[in-house]
Amino acid sequence: MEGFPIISAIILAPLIAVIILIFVNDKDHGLIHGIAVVATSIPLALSLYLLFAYDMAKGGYQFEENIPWVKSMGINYHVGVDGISIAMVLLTSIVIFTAVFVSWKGITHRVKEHYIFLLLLVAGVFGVFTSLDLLCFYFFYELAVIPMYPLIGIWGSANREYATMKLTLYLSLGAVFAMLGILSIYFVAGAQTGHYTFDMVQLSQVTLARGYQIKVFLPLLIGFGVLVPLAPFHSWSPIGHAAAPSAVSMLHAGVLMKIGAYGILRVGMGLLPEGAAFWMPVVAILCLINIFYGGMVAMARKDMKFMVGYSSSSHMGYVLLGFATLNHIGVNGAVLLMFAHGIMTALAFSLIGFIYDQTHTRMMYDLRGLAGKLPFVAIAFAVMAFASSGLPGLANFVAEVMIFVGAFKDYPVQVVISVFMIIVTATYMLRAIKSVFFCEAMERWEGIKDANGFVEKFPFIILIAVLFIVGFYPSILLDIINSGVDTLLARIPVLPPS
Amino acid sequence: MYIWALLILPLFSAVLITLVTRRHKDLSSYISIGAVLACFFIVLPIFLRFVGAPHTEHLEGSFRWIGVPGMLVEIGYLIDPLSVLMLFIVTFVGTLIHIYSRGYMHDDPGYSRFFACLSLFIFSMLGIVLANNLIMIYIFWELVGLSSYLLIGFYFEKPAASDAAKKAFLVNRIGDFGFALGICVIFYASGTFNFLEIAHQVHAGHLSPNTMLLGSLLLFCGAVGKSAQFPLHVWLPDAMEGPTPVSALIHAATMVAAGVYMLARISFLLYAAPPAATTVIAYTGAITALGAALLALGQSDIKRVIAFSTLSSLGYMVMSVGVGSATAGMFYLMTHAFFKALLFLCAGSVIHACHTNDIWHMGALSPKLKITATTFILGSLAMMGVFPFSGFWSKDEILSAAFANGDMVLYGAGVLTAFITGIFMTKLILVTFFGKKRYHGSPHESPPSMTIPLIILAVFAVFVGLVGIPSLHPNFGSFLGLHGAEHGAEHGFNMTVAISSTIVVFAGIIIGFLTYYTGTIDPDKMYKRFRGPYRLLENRFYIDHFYDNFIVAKIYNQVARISTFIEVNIIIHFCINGPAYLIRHAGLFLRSTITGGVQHYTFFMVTGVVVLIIVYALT
Amino acid sequence: MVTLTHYLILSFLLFSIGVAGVLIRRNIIIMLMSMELIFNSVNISLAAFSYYLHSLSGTIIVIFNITIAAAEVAIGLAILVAVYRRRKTVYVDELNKLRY
Amino acid sequence: MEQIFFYIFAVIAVVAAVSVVVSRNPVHSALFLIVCLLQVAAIFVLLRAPFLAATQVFVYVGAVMVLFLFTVLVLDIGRETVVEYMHSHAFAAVGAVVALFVVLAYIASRGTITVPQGGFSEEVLAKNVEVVGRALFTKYIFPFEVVSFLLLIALVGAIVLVMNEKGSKS
Repeated sequence: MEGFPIISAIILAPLIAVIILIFVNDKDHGLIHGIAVVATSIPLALSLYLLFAYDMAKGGYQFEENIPWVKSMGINYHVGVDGISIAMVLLTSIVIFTAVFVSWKGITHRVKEHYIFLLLLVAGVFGVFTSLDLLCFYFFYELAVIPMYPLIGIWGSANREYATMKLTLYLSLGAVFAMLGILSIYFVAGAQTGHYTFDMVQLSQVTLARGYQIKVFLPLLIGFGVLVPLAPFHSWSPIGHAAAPSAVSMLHAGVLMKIGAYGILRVGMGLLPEGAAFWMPVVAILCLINIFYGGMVAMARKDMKFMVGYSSSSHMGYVLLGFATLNHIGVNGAVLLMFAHGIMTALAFSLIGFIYDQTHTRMMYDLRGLAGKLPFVAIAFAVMAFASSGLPGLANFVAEVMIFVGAFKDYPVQVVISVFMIIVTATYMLRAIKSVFFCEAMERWEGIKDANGFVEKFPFIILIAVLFIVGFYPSILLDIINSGVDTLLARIPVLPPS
Repeated sequence: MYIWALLILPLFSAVLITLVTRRHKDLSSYISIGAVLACFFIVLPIFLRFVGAPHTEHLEGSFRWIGVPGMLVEIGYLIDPLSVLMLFIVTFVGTLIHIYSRGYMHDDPGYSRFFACLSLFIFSMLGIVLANNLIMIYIFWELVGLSSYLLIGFYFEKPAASDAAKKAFLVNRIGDFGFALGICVIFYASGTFNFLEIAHQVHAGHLSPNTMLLGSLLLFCGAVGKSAQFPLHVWLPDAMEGPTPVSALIHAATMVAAGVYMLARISFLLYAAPPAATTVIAYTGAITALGAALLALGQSDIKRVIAFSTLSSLGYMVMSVGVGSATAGMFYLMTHAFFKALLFLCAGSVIHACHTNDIWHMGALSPKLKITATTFILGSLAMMGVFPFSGFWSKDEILSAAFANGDMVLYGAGVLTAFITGIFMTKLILVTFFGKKRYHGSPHESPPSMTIPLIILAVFAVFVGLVGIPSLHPNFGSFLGLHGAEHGAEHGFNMTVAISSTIVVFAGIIIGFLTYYTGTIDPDKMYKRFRGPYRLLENRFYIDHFYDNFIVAKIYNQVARISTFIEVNIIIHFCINGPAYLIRHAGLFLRSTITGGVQHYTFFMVTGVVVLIIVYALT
Repeated sequence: MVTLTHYLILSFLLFSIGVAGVLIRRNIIIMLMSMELIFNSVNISLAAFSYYLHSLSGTIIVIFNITIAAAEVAIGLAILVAVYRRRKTVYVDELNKLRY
Repeated sequence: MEQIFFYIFAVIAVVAAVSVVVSRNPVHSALFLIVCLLQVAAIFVLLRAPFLAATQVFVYVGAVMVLFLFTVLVLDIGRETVVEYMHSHAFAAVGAVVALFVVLAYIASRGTITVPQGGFSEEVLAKNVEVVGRALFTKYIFPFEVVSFLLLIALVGAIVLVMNEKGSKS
């Protein structure tokens, strides 16, 4: 594979599929699904290859490709991966691969257009996670955000116009803030060195003044924080999840939210280490709102998608808490949680989507006793619920424990509340299991069918398997993540004793 | 290496049953029984080796599970007398209960699922026992919680069962909340999770007293949850919704004892911490022991009575750790595992025969269920602590320790508990097996697969106490070789304590006999006279009531509702849709200027031109 | 002596009358006529400047202006006829399809 | 002498212009407009631009006004009532217009010429047609061509606009 542009292949595979899809007869659903499966399995295979081919001993960015784009402005098509990106690329490829299978039965009209937008979105996400150039990063970021609008607006469910409008406005707002920060870094760093460039690798070698770093970190934090979603900019997310079709919810909660966290990590902490050190205690306080308040709202929600949506915002609070520690334990845990939560929440939305397709309701109190009818789905749902509530053996546990252990030194109060919120998570998850699957079955659900056949079971099996594999043997990801976190943290000054 | 098989076999069995042999009931049960039996035979030689030479060096092995700079988590095993003893109990009782379950569950549609869960439980329980570090014990701690959840909710169609399962899991989670924080505290102070390394640091005096106090109390929270101590005891009685073998194995013999095991495991920390730690532990145990014994009086469900007696026993064990004798606690744990498993299995056999749990619908069963009745009575005597049954020796050690500790409140609570235990166990025996016939149908003795485990357990329940006779050497205490607290370290057999406890037990038995057999004391009259206290007992001191209606309904749900209110009304409607509304209406207002009339626009244009010219002319 | 100012005032006067016509009349034809008035007032100014400044540019622009005015009237009246066919009105305030 | 002519032309032009705006009958308006445009042509003569005056008469009075009259007659628009023919807010409009005129006149009366005089003195301008023709076909040839092209487009456009659409004629 020497010399083969792996990363470009990952980004281009969905894009090429989009072009092919444009010329395909829109009645031929089999062919369309087939193309989508192929287009998403290529990145999956390649990202697995990256996972094993990445040289951890060497560390840093590998598999780099650097092609000048706009020379006069210092814009390059510069892609490459380190440990953190590999984890994220892998997450994306797993989620999209399963999302295609979920859409197989779930999407019945305008199938072709659905896949075109979905694959565009994914190409953007891959681009974000691999870009080493700020402008490229921004470009792919927008590419990932914009297709959301038609995806939710056309294939969404209740209240979709409102949801998609809100989501797009919010994300664009976030993008504006991020762009402000990015441009500011470009100009200030350029003025300092006399060499204007958007290249992150080169920018990360520039030492910017501390006061400046502190100032510019804020717009970046807000910009990417909107996407995370950092409270109080979170309200687009649950409603967006709720209105989106399953596959989009999966990508949205599983991957898109991670882009925000990744941006804080890569751009914020990578380029503005001192700014990060200054702001992280504030983040640690804000994330508390996420954790506590998101969890509590999830507790009171009766619509399962809303429940999982708010729970996501609660979990992303843990991720931010992990970032805020700025030590190896916490940040590694946070990145692992990004991965684990992505898989878990993708599973959650695919399952809720499946149940919704069968029963046409997502209200947990309208459902009862489905375990007898849908044993497979019930087990998968239970796995998801336990993963979400941090049960050992599943991926989330490791990540959460690491975050708590890592954060305990600097933020004991946050840890106490976070650990408490694990109980709350367990409460609403178990309540959902109980009210949806347990007790006597209702007569209304006489005719519903369990997931059967390869296509229906396959996505659930993959996601569950990943949760278990990472849960049992987290080092498979942690070692590689750690190699990325190492370089990142090396530049961050030690927190002043608080 | 073969130690790892202890974890791999049951896990493999659980996975295999779930994925492959789900549809083949018998095969599933054989796989599960085979796995636990194999574990037993792996444990047995190690156990015997340690019995033969108690001071053999402990074995430790581990591999790196998570390693990032600053934090190393291992999966490992620590084989020392303490864990060997626990391994023996778990695998031995586990094997018997697996065999028993084959009979008890024989026509249940979820047969394979049951055995898969049992295997999962054995896996997790052995993980707790083997664990050589705090994270690992926490992992398996949670996993036993999971298997307990799955097994309590085994009859998931029953709302009561699914509620009980949820309750058990969540209440345990509250305990684990403290446990997890305790782990963080200990790691923060010592930089390691490994027990031996922590012990080393504790002995070297690297941990400050306050850290140790905080750490021990937080870790104790875990035990409070898992071992169902006051105030988190509420889940255990409800857990009886699960199948009876589960109650015997998980909610009596092994899992609930894991809290005590964990306390024994970290006893080096507890006894090095300031005495406040052990005082809190001792009083928690005493309150639980006494309170649960009282509650047992008010119950009429056979499994509930035994469940409350389990609570009471657990309180005993915890109190024992608290008064400075983890050894006595472990000893009681061992004897308790046998006689309580026995009692539950007998209860299961009775329920199997009568298809009811209510003792007032039984009575005079002893001629029909000879083996069950006999073993039940033996178990009860052991439980009450009648000389020379096993319970006598173990209870005596605890009382001696409490006596030696010097806190007479604790000692008094222990003795009082023994007295009440005498009453309600006598009641249970008499009402269930003797007296008037109140059952329906024709109950008959259970199949051999159920009775043989009963007999084996009965033998152990009767005789296993003998290993703890203090004058023997080596005896149980020296085998275990735990360091006790300084003040309670050396306490031999105390004749005063032994005699006084025997007297109160017999007093209890006599009162029970008079009340429920001869009728000298009329229970109905007693009931009428002490209606208030009795109501209190029936409603379990209103603790569940308080939790459900105050903590959950008032505080927890209200916080959730208020958060949602804030979310929906303040954040979404006001902060987010508010500006949107303003902009929209500003737009609507400005839109009214777009009349579509060309002349309006021209008029504005001309006016604008005039203004511009004036501005130009003025400057 | 007739000065530039005289011509300019005349030009402005005609311009204002033209604007007034555009503003107050409802009939599109009259509005178009008023616009012709405006054109002419501008032409007067240009010619006057040309004369008083001894420059040819004004005159040239007037020529172009007249040409363009012719084109404008042709198109304007054509639109008017087309609109009238469809809407049967020449009153501008009834042609308010572009209203909000 | 010139002053007298100027005032005569100017007064007639203004009166005719006002009549264009206020008469109710579009035909009258068109006729008044012709009067007004003729006066403008006369003023061009006063400004020593006979060529302009000629063009004005040919193009405006000859072509444009005929177009107007045709349209008015084709559309058959009769006399309008007072209520119909003016807007309800005519007062405001007139006010704005008066204000416009006042400020413009103020500026014009205060203004002084500061730019240098060009080379086309009165004597040169007397040979108006020749000078203008020379300039148009040399220096201004490009705009000239553009304008002619524009005129062509306008011609085609006008025809297209008034042509009946195929489907809609019924």
